[in-house]
Amino acid sequence: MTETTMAQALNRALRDALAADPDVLVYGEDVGPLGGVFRVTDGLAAEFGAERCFDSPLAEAGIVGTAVGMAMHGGRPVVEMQFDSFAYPAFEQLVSHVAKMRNRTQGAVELPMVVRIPYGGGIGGVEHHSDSSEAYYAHTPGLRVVTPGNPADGYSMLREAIDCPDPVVFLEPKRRYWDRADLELPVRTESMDRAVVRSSGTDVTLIAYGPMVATALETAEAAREEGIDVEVVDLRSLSPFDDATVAESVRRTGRAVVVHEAPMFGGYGAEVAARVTEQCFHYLEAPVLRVGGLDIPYPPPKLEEYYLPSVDRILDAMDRLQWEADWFPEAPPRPRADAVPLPCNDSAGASAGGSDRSRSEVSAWAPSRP
Amino acid sequence: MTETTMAQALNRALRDALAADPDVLVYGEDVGPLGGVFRVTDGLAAEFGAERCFDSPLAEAGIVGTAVGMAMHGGRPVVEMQFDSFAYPAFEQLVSHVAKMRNRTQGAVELPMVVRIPYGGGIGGVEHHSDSSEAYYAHTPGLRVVTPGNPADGYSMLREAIDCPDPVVFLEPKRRYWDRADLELPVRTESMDRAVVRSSGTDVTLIAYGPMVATALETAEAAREEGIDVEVVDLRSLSPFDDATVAESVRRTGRAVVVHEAPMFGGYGAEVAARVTEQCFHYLEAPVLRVGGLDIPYPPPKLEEYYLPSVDRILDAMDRLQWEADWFPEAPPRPRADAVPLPCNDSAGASAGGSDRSRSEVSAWAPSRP
Amino acid sequence: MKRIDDRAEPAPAPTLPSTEPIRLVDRKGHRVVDSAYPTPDHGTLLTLLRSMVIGRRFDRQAGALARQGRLAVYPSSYGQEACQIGGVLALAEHDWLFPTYRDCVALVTRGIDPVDTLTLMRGDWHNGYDPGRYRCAPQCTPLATNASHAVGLTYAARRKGEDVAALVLMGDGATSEGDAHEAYNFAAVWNTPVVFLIQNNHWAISVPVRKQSAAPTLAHKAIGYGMRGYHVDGNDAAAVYSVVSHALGEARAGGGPAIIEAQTYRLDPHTNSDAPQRYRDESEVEYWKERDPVARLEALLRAEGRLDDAELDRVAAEAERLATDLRERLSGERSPRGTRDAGRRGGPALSPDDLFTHVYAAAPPMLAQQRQALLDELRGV
Amino acid sequence: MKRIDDRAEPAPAPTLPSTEPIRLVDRKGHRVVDSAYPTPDHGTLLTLLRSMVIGRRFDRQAGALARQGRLAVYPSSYGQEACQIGGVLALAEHDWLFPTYRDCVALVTRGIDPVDTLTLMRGDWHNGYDPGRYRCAPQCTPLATNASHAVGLTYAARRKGEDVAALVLMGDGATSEGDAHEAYNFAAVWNTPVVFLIQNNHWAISVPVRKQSAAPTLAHKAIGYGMRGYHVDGNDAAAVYSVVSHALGEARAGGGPAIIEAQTYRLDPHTNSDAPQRYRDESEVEYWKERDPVARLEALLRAEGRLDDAELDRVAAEAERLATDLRERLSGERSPRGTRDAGRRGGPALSPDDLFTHVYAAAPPMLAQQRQALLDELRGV
Ligand SMILES: Cc1ncc(C[n+]2csc(CCOP(=O)(O)OP(=O)(O)O)c2C)c(N)n1
Ligand SMILES: Cc1ncc(C[n+]2csc(CCOP(=O)(O)OP(=O)(O)O)c2C)c(N)n1
Ligand SMILES: [Mg+2]
Ligand SMILES: [Mg+2]
Repeated sequence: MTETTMAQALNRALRDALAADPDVLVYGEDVGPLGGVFRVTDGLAAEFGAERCFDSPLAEAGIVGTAVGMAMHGGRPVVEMQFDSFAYPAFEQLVSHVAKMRNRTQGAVELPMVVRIPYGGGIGGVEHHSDSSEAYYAHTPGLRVVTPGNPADGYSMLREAIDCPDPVVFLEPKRRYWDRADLELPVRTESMDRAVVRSSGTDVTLIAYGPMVATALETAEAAREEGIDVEVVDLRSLSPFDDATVAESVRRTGRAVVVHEAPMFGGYGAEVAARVTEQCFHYLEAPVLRVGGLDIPYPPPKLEEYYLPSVDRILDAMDRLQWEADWFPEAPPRPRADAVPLPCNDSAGASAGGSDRSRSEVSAWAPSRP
Repeated sequence: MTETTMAQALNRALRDALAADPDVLVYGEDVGPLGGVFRVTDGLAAEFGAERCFDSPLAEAGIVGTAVGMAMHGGRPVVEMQFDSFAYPAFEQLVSHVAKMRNRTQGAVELPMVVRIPYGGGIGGVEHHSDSSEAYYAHTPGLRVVTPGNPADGYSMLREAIDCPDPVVFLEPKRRYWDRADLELPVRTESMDRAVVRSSGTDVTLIAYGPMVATALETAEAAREEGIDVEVVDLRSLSPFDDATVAESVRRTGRAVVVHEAPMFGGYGAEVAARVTEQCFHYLEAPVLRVGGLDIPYPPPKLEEYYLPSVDRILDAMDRLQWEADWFPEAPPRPRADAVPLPCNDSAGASAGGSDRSRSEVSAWAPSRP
Repeated sequence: MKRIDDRAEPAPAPTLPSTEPIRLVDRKGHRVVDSAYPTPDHGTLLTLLRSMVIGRRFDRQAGALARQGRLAVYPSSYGQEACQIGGVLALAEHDWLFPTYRDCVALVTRGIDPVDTLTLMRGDWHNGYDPGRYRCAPQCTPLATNASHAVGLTYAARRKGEDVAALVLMGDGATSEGDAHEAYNFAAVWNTPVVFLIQNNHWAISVPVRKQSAAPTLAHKAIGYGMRGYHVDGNDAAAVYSVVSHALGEARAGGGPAIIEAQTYRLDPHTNSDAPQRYRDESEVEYWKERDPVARLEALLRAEGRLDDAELDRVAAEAERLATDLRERLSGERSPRGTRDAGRRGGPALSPDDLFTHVYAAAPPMLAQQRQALLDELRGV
Repeated sequence: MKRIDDRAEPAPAPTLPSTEPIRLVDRKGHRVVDSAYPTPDHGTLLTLLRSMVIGRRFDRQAGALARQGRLAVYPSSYGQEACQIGGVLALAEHDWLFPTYRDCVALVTRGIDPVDTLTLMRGDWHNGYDPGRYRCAPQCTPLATNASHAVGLTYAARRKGEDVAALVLMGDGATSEGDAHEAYNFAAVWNTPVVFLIQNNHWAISVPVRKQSAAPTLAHKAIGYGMRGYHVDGNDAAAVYSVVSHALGEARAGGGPAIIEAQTYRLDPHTNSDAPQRYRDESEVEYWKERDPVARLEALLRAEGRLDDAELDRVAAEAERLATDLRERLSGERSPRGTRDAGRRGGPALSPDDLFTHVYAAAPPMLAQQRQALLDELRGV
């Protein structure tokens, strides 16, 4: 076991994918000799040559558009958008082509391509370098949107995304690039479609993804000291959504908080809250609460600490989950897990992802695609 | 009183705004001699000259970008995106500049500009002509996002949007362009920030906006025949959201359904459901349900009827609102309006928009800006 | 100052296109001598003519179907046959074509079943043919957005050692989009074999080309990317064929991509729901009708004794058969205006079930549920 | 074929820029005769030199502050002073400047308080000056996106009868973006007085300009929009000043916008967190240091007896005062890495309250609530 950062794990995933499949191509702005501004493509140009990993002209719509063409003809392009906000020029390509090509052609043309986007704040970046843009993509049918929360998932999910026959928006939590884990690579973790319970608990389900998973785990520790037993669910796949794992947890705990960095209004947390409520209404002791970024443009570095969800804010939200039986005198405690559930999607996966808590299952990655 | 379509009301609003304020400019693709593909700018070029209403080069980012520049220097540009999907090339300008300029400059530069976008389906349009893109904009702090549901609001809200010192994404429900109302113009309806109760009822609150308001009203009629008394709330402003009016209604009825055309997953309805639940949890007899478009790319004309929310689907959702007291035996009926409310935003407006049901208040529009 | 900048050597000393378009056959059907571009041989000219006669008949039929409400919309090719057909016939079978909504005649010329070329316009589905089989991308509606697809596709093909060039069709209006620029630039920098054929039909719906560009010609853009630019008479099928062939040949040989502006004219309204009287004068249409691409080639071939009435009748009969076949096969069509006259139900080619099948490779649980709910709803469950 | 198309008459017969850049002063400080563009008079040359000395000192100081962690980031102007200063000094007071993140020296030259030019880089706020007061847009980070703002602004000014031209600064890399294309095109079609000054510093972070464009020069793009293109030695402040002045004059007179490519070089890393050794050779930097824009103008003025040590000392002292002032006024700064070392708290220039004030003209209830919640949180309520 060696200490591996998420950036290193992602780098290794790209390297292994390039080695495993000659159709994989990595390109974008500064991904060649420089190795990307976050060094995620470090060394790839040198190892695989400028034909396999290269700098393109500086134009994001062109990068995604050419990737569409490559994927139409047997390529497996993995392109990098340098920062979240700089993927916006490619929005039309993503929404009007990448998401729709398979459907448009009744499956005749598939687009196995990955658009890597470092996203989120917390690194002291100036304007336009800290957006959390996941809600824009997750609302677009035809795109898969995934985001790893730790180095092992960084490796495994990126390899899975590259192998996936659908286009994947792969959101990398940039403030976690330097997070370390003891890790032997290659590693294969749970399917990228699956949410995973990162820390089990009985009192409240804390739902997080990407950059907020570590914050959620920290919160769980702090809450434990206050006597609250928090279950942390790492969503991993934002679209499609793993209803089974999440609903199972919330029915058990009866309370839920969802947390993300993006502005709260119209954010991804709204979807989580709405669907969890719909599926678990009669198990809920309190409304599903959301902790998100403020509903303002992402602030400058010196003020970002006021914007970002913190352990304290998540604990505060938990405090508002109506723990006192008499807090709301007319409302008797809700029925718990033995109650009749609302009609709900239990088909998200054969195995209940919720019960599988192994952080990562070390197994060699099959070099060829499934 | 004369019969006026929404397209005519919008046209008249543009005409009156151009007449009232020499800084107002109308431009975009085909808005000049043709009068726009929906004829919303009909006659404006002839009346105000090619300096005030004109065709620009065919480039949406350029259209919105030049509008930013005009607004920076005293102009009040009103630009048209020809269809919803064709606004995507302008996404970066909208998110990274239009939404942020005032904040970036601490108020030194304001952008009084309107981006008109015909949106939604139901007109038999081929690919890319029927997207409901409101969730993308509503999640972007700094943008105002409004959408009229009837001709009177078409007129009044567009004039208000043009007068507004903030940039406004003005979403026009294109399938309602030809809807008629008996109307004397100019007309001033409720403030565009305010939601309005279009039809009062006691059993369930049906929350809709834009193209779905008429469908919601139809549903209310149909439900009444089945003995369900539906209150229809027309949101009008998607961002900011009028919490006061909506929460007041839902607390009264104890049930809510939100409906829109956009794909349901991550859609605007999620925000509505999440915040209504948060604010009205203990008043709710059932979870807030959503009726939306399917989570697929917008279908071709011959299949769109299967995609679009219909009166039947909304009635079906209402049926699932757990009307039978014994449907869920362990769960006793929730406390009603006399119960202690969750901490909730009651400050959305001084007057409870909910009590104001006048469809439109006929009053001359002051020609100069407030 | 020595340029330290080692920019890729620009393709053969770029010269500016002439403002007079390249022309091989004038509007009276006389040959024009141009030493740079050979006039195609008679066999090729006959093929061009035959394809144009068939293409025009197809287009007229599609227009009629649109007026009858059997198509959701139809953007006409009338007047632009030389561009579309001259361009498509210059392609090799293994090359790729990237058409727009405007280019149904190009699709027919590419060999796609006419009924399938109209799937998008019928409102049955977004695309009606297998792109891989015909090496023809789906018709593209968001302007200029498929141009970069062509660049990526030819890049991927070259990596596999395949000799694949691509022809991108685009309108004059589309050149204003940022996507056009990015595609031109990627093609030039990557030196991929793509020819961008701009059908300058003088209008982008109601907007005249002078409101799109102040350039001497649209082909003048080429030099700004370091590629070759050609300005051609787009109503001269021989010239379009010859110049596109030449450009494709250069591109294949590593000479880089090219922009070709073809001067042509849309004789019909933009689509069946357009109102051209609002923005253009009928005299302009008359002017261009005198420059008809079909009549011109017919005149030449007749004058040179390569075409007689009998042959023309044969071609016309073939075109008529295609039109009849199209009409008959679409006669069972219901109106595509699904929602607005939902009363007029009829069977669409695809079932509602198909809405869910190809959103992803495998439908995720949420979609499987929505499919089930819809099927239940339709069965009245 | 008569062109029915009545495209706007292109600006004075567009000719191609030469691949040799326009130069008025060579790297040894000798005058080069160019009949088309006058060399500025000695007074102007002295002003250019003074501004460059001050600009460079400012830039060196800002770089030092960045290395000390007092700025969140600093993109250096070192080596590009002639472009930024030659361009800005050619503007009239009522004209507008549209700078990028790269152009802090341009801002200082425009008369903005050096501390305020660094607000963005300090991480205090997104912009630190009143754009209207200095007629200087906020520094733009999303590449090429402010170019269309300049077009719209000058359009609006013309409608009001104001004589306002604009200078847009952009990098070589930015020219690849669709936004650059759209802005060039809108400017040309609308004939607005905008000059696009491309500082070709040969790198876009790690990407050399040959990977951005295969064009002979970036100025060759101009003709594709029907505008004038100029290719200038960007390390020759006299040439930049003269050509930008000329282009602005033409543009104001209705001659249309222009693209100017200025050949220069970024001597420093892209920003303080860049690693140039990964992508470029130190010898390239040396090559360009020999073409230093400041030394060149100093040599000329000395040789022509217009500059002596005393004057240079005075300018250097002024520059030093500016640097000292900047250093001192920023000495109270805490590290801008707010989150990563949140322990090191210090007072930001703005309070958290300010986060909510200017999102909209008036804070909607939801934001007012969030502001209150944050203030409560900070007061420990
Ligand atoms: C990105 C985008 N914006 C707007 C439209 C709407 N639209 C459809 S066709 C058209 C005009 C296109 O003109 P041109 O490129 O000259 O092609 P033509 O129709 O003349 O063949 C417009 C504006 C679109 N399809 N895509
Ligand atoms: C739209 C967009 N994409 C990517 C970036 C990230 N980025 C910042 S600077 C830069 C290089 C810009 O190069 P150039 O235009 O030559 O300007 P220079 O930095 O050399 O002055 C990149 C890719 C950005 N700021 N905006
Ligand atoms: Mg056209
Ligand atoms: Mg550069």
